[in-house]
Amino acid sequence: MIGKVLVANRGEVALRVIRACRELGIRSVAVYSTADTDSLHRLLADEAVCIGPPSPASSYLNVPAIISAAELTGADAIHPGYGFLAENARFAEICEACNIKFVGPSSRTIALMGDKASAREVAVMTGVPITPGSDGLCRSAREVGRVGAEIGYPLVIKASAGGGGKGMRVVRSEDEIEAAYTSASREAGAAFGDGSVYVERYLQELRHIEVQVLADGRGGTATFPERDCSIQRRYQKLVEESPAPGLPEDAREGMKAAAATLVEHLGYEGAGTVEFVYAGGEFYFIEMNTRLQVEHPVTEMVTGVDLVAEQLGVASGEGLSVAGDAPARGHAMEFRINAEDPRRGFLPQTGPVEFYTPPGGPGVRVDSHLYAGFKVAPYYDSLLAKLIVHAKTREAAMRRGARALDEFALVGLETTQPLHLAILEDEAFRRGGVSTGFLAERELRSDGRGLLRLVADGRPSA
Amino acid sequence: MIGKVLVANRGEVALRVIRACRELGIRSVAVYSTADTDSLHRLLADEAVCIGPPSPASSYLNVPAIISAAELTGADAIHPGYGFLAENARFAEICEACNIKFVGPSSRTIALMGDKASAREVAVMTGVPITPGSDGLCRSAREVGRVGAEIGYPLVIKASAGGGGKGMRVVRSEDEIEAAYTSASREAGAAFGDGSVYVERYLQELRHIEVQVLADGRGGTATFPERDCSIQRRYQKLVEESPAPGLPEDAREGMKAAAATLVEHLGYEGAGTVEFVYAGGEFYFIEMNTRLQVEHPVTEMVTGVDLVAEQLGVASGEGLSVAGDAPARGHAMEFRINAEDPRRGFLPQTGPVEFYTPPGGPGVRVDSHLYAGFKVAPYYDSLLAKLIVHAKTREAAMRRGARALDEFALVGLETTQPLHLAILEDEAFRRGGVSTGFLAERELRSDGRGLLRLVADGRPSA
Amino acid sequence: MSDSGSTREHSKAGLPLDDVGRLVELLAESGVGEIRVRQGELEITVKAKAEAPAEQPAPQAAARVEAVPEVGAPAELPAERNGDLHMVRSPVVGTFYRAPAPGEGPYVEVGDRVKVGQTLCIVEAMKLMNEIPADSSGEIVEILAENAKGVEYDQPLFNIRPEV
Amino acid sequence: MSDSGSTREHSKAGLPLDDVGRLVELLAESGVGEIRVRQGELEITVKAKAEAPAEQPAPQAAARVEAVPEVGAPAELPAERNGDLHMVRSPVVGTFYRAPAPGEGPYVEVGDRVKVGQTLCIVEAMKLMNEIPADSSGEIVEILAENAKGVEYDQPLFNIRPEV
Repeated sequence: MIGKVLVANRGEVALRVIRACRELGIRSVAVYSTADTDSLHRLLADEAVCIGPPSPASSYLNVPAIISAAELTGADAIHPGYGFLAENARFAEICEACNIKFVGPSSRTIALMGDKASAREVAVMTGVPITPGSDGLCRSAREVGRVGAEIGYPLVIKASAGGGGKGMRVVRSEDEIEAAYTSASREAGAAFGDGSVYVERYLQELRHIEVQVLADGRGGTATFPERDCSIQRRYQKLVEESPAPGLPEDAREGMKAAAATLVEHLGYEGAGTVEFVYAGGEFYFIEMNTRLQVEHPVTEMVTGVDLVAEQLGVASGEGLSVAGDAPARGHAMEFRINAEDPRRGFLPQTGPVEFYTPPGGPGVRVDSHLYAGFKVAPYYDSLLAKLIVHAKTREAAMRRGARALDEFALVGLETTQPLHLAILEDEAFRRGGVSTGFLAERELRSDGRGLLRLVADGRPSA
Repeated sequence: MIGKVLVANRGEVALRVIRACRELGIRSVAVYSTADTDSLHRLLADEAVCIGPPSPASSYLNVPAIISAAELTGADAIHPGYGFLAENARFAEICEACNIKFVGPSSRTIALMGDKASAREVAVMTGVPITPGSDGLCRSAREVGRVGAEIGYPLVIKASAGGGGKGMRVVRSEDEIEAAYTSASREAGAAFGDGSVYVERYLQELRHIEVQVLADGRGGTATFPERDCSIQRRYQKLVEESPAPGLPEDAREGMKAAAATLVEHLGYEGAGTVEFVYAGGEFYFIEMNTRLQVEHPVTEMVTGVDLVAEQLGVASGEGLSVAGDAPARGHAMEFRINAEDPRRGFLPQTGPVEFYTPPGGPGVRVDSHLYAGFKVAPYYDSLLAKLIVHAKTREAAMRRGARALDEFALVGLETTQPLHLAILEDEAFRRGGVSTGFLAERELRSDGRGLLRLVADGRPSA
Repeated sequence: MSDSGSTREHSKAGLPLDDVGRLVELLAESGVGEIRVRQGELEITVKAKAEAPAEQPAPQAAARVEAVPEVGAPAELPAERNGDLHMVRSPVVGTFYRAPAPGEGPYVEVGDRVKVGQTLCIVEAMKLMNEIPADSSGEIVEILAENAKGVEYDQPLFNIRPEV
Repeated sequence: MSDSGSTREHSKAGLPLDDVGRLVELLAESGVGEIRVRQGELEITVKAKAEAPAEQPAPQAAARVEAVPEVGAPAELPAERNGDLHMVRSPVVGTFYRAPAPGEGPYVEVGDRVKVGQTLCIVEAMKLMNEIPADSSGEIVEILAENAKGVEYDQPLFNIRPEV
């Protein structure tokens, strides 16, 4: 049994883990940078260690400092949260070497699934459908051309080590290959220190659907109702919901079965998410996130399962309290409140929170590290709060979401709050099942009364 | 269908109803006293009407002002919340006369069940067990003596129009009757304008158990998992939970069946609660509250049913979305955060809230009208916030409750928050099933580190 | 929670009143705004009188709050604006009528001189006609509510320039 | 809750009123808005009269927040208190050792004169022995961390009175 967990993260996810520890009777250790001296994760943990200056490289990514903090405080496990070191196989390996339990899968599994090409190979091996494309890496523009001749255009070149759209290029015909290959490879090299790329069919009108899994590493596996994360801006998720609206039952079941197959093949341990694209009635594996995700509360609200408690249970060797296919009760939706100004090109906002009163009442959950007076620093990501709502139906969840967004009082910084209200007013979103192009296909306009609305810019909405 | 609801209340319950209206697409009208100009219920409602000066008699109990406000704004229904006019049969009657839908049962039912003696008669008629006692009112000390001779001592004299312990006297032997009868009757007369009293066997080591019901007035009825509200101070509930811990299945089922029988006999409409005492393995009807209760979120969290939405659905003639016996999922617990200082005899606290950050994370709900800067006025009741937690088991709910109370930041006023933390540390409470004497049998002591704990004062705890 | 540590420590060692006194002196002499000392369980805070209570920003529940339509906005019509004027406010919620009955002339017009007790208007509530009397003699300089429209409790109805 | 360093024990005696007085002076002279000193269990706050928007009180999540034990409290030990002293802080998280090896004498003692670049101590992190050099020449007047105990990033280790 784990007695003390060091939380190698900050912000709302650090709080999330600290809350779970407290509820399980596990002691928690916060680590913090000098910029986070007044952060709630530092204040609410049982112990706290300053690990470096504000820069993430010197603090939340500073492996020696974090390991030292764990050793000094006698922590027997480290929970990495998401981001920072959560999918860093080397960090997991160091934890293993130092006899500190890394809350997550083995470093081997992280490394295997962190590389897109090897993850695709695992999918192929286990019969999980992948997007038609190159068989592994493409090492030249000529190889890209060969794949194009085989599966047709448009294609997309993607960075093997990538994510967030970096090192990604759409190729609409053969004569675009040379330029696209060169720039994608260069960008990937610059962003990830690895210029390897691969090629896939470019799918249009696609939806991002993912399946949360839990596994105890001893054959026990649980899958959860799929989440739809198609509302994205520049590959950053903004709204997530579960179940995915309007998905055919066979696609739903197919994805969950594929996720379970992958997890069993990997001998997976802990929480993970298998991500798919869904287009033209088919689903294809894209990648697996070998960690807790930002949007995990959507699944928690729709199933009643505490995923972080389960993670800690597995890491403690106590196994899972759930198994098989967890049923969805009603509908849940998450809205990410980011410190970005939607009226000015999503310009990041920093500075003090002047007034903060999160919404309450039935079916509302807020995960946030904010309080009035907290200063949003420029060093870290822009997520301020997650608002998650739960109701019997998707329609009721949307109304609850609008109600809660409406009463969410956060003064001092511009946030994505008015964008979410605009999304909830959009007819296509309300019908459900929009594609990942949803936001790109629309413009944000002021309605003249201080509110925003979305206007489709000519192109038909999904 | 109701289009606009006037909410004849203030504080958290007014917000609760306004939130439900917004989620159902019903317009809401707040009424407020001049002391509540900056209240959230005024700010969050679609419309707001000032109805009088701070004194409740001139504002929230001011029937002509409230009816006028409903007429001026074109409200077609009035939701009374709890307290104030919620169980005022005359007010319901005036609403009926003015063709404004009163969200609740008929004025006839309110009057019938609002009188304790006639409510007992209804219970007897429908075969619902009542505490052995007088057959209706006792009009003299001699009549009390006759009952004593029949059912034995100790007895308790209660005010027929009563509640909150007013006009209540325990009689341990025959020679105490005269004095007790006189003072109970006098106190009842002063408090309720009605000196009528009745007599019951005085039960010891009793638990307060109640059953939430919903009925559509057309024969459709739903009953919910019982709530245990035994943690009380001077007859004011402080902690409520559902299901009641350690209750035998037959008692549980018996109370729900009794509640359903009563409701069906009454042709009841709307939400209501049938209250029982449970002592010595038996349960006895005490009274029925013909309104929404403070602790209704406990039931909402443990069943997923939105009771206020159901109330509004019934009032709209749309009926119920649930029927029969709703199952409990996990365990829920409510903690009332009152503006009372537990370190100084629960002295009421008034003044501005200086800092306010309610807890978040999984399984936590907060219903509150507070925000930083809100001034707690001396005119109204002391309830500031309700913290409701939900988890898979009672043990997990208690840990979650402690976690959430711990991070509940409310600065500027002393509250019952540290009392709740002390209750959660108490061994007898943790075992579950304590009696209503729980708090009276204990003393609050400081543990020397700024926290409180409960110490049983000699007497054995339940 | 913040507790006033000094009073709670009372029983243990007696209040360190000398210390507090010196802190107060220090505060008064120095003209600083606040001194707080906490030591272990003990914390002493000494603040100067706040010159103007710091305003909390009003709760801003998104844009909706600003959009609340109201029958009237009694509290927001400041008396200060009216200089020497006397404001007559509605004592009840109801409908404001300037005349005793439909078709009849109004009780008062702007410019009229009125005496204490003279009826200025009717506010109808629940079929009851409440005659609202002038509580100051003087000249009607402004009629602030609209005929046949709803008024809230405390809503301004008339401005009177009192006789001097 | 438990305290974890000798610095916490600093003050069981009387209130450090001289310190407070000096802070008040400092505040008045300097014209800064607030000075707060917390050292282990001791905390002193001196604020100027608020002119600008009032500070929000810090979040106080029940009693637990106050009970957070820490390896040290780096950010709150302000350099100001030390007047002309120069503070050497830990550049890494690790274990503080005053001597090069067990059984050997410490690198420095209070009263020693040190030169820039001279090793003052070792902070061990992940089996790496980080020698911490003096970044100011002068006299060691205080050793602020305890031998063989953990230190945080930025935690004060030594006070040096620089040579003039």
